[in-house]
Amino acid sequence: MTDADNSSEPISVTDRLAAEALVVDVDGFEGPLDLLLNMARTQKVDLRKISVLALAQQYLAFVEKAKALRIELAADYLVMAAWLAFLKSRLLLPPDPTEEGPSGEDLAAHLAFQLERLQAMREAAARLMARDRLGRDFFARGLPERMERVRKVQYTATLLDLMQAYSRIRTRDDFRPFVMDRDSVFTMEQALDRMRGMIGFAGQWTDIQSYLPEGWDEDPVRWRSATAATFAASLELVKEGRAELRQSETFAPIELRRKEHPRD
Amino acid sequence: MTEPSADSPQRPPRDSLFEAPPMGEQERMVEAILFATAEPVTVRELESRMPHGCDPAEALAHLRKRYEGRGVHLVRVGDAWAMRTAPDLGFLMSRETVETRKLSRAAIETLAIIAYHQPVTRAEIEEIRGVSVSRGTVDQLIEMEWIRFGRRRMTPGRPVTFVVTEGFLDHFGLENARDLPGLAELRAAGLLDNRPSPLGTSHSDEDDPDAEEAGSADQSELFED
Amino acid sequence: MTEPSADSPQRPPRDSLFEAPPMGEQERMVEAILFATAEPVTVRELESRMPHGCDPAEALAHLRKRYEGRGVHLVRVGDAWAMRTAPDLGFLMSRETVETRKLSRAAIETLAIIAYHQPVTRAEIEEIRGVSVSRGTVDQLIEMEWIRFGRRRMTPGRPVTFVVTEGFLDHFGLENARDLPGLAELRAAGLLDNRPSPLGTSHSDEDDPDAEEAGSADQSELFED
Repeated sequence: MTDADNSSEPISVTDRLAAEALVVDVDGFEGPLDLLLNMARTQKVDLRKISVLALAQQYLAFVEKAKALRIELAADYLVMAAWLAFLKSRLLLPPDPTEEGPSGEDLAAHLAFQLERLQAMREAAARLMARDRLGRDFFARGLPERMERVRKVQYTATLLDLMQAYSRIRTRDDFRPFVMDRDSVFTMEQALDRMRGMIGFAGQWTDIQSYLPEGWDEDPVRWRSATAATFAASLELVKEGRAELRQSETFAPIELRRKEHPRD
Repeated sequence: MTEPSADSPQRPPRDSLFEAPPMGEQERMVEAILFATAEPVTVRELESRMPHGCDPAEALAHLRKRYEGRGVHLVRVGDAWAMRTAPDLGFLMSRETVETRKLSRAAIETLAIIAYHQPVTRAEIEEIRGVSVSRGTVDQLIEMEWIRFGRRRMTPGRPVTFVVTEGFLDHFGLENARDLPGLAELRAAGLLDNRPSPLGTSHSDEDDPDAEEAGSADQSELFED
Repeated sequence: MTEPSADSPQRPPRDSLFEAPPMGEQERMVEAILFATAEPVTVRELESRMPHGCDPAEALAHLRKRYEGRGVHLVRVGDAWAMRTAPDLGFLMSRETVETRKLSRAAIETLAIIAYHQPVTRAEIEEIRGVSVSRGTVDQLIEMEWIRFGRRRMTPGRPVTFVVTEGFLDHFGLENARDLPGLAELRAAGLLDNRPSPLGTSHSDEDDPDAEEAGSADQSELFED
């Protein structure tokens, strides 16, 4: 049952040819919207002035014909057909005030918009592809010069590193950690004594961690005590005007160096 | 490369270490770097390669003027700059022409939709074309380095978006995505709007700030660029 | 694309079919071809690629002049021509990334021994450290210019000695190697234990006036230079 203008004729050679054309056509289309756009063009009017009703009928006739000729249409073509049938009924029947949802005009306008937008994107794509293009119309440097990457490793060491290394060698055989009455406590006085002796050699910014006594950096309890004492001693030295402290940001290493011109 | 001679005599000797080279020299440096490279170079990279205190942006402006009307041009590609031959001389370059892979119609349309609607989700591309986008099409465009993933859309499902790349701009001779042909007209005609289908959404609330249907675009993000 | 405005007026309007393009145009063509071609181009090849009647040799001469003093030069390679970065800008074509690393324990110990005992032979260093010194460690310190070869020791085999350099003193902020903290100071700083060292070598005679371990440096020579 087709109610379209190009309604059915008796099965004939022309029908078979039409059927074949249909197959070819469906193959050539990129989905139902593309097919609709192509049909819309046959109306030979501005897409904005298109008759959506006529278009819906044309599409439905196409689908009917395909069914009659037992051509399997992909599901999205059938979904579109159902949608257009619904649209058609909305457009043809007088609006029912009790019914919810968009009006037939809204739906038609949206379809027209979709077609116009697809058409616009087609044209935009064509314009894009017709531009002057790199490697076809304009060209990049044919003989680029290789950018050389030189990686340079710079090794550093501080005077304190040097002193500690030397002391380590000199005490290697009989080295053992300091033995204190309180095993894991490093007092601020001890730290201060130690640092007073060393500060004279700290011309460069040096992490205060480097001032921890040997053997105090492995056990966390001892490390904590030594760190606290060393930090407190550092503050004391700053107070005495013998050293400067700095820290680039929160939790960054705290660095110490001797003050070049101590007060007094 | 003439230096203002006025400041030479009274310039303290040690300062020259930290003073930028004269603009003429900076222009030469930018010229050398851009000639040596086939890919566009950003201002930031120029700055990092040139001596301290240089102003590559100004040098680029001078250089661009110098190459106006010549056989080779200075072109802008997004945030970067490159030397390219003048398009009217393309006929001389038959030997250099690179055969680009022939793109399918689907790929070309998908590319155009991404360029004009970016950032755009796959669902939106499918809505515009009325057909599903095959994985291969997107993969091909990504492989050609013409599109890439953009930010995720802040809508349910947080779908990824696609945007075009600097390579795309370079290939099509565009300074930036705003220079796409006909963009302003399309926008004025409302053809870049993402109008949700009146059927597909149950929303009748015009001023619902956050559309809740999966796949519907939030308008604010759609047109940023 | 703007054409060089200078040539436009005198360019013949349409009989260009048989007449060679103006020299300004030919120069642009040569410029574009040299820019885009992957290898140097001969005059003969230029001729074959340019429109009939062109004089690439003359265009080349103009172009070469135009690029004089620029960041890019026209250079002759055999009987072909190419564009190259001006030699004085070669430094822009390499990027140096500096990575700072802490000296290895072996290196710092070796360095410390050389600093405290210079001039010192490799055998002596090994004796003091108690482990052999790898060639790489010594090479690294030499390459950093913190140590150098000193005089040969006047002992059998005439072994070379190592001493620290000016660069070393600079880096560690020392006037000379004698300013290194002595054993007493190291001890006071808590770096050295109070027990006598098992090694006889010492840096200053105030502590261990007679260090006579085999292979130890003779004191008189210790801080020469």
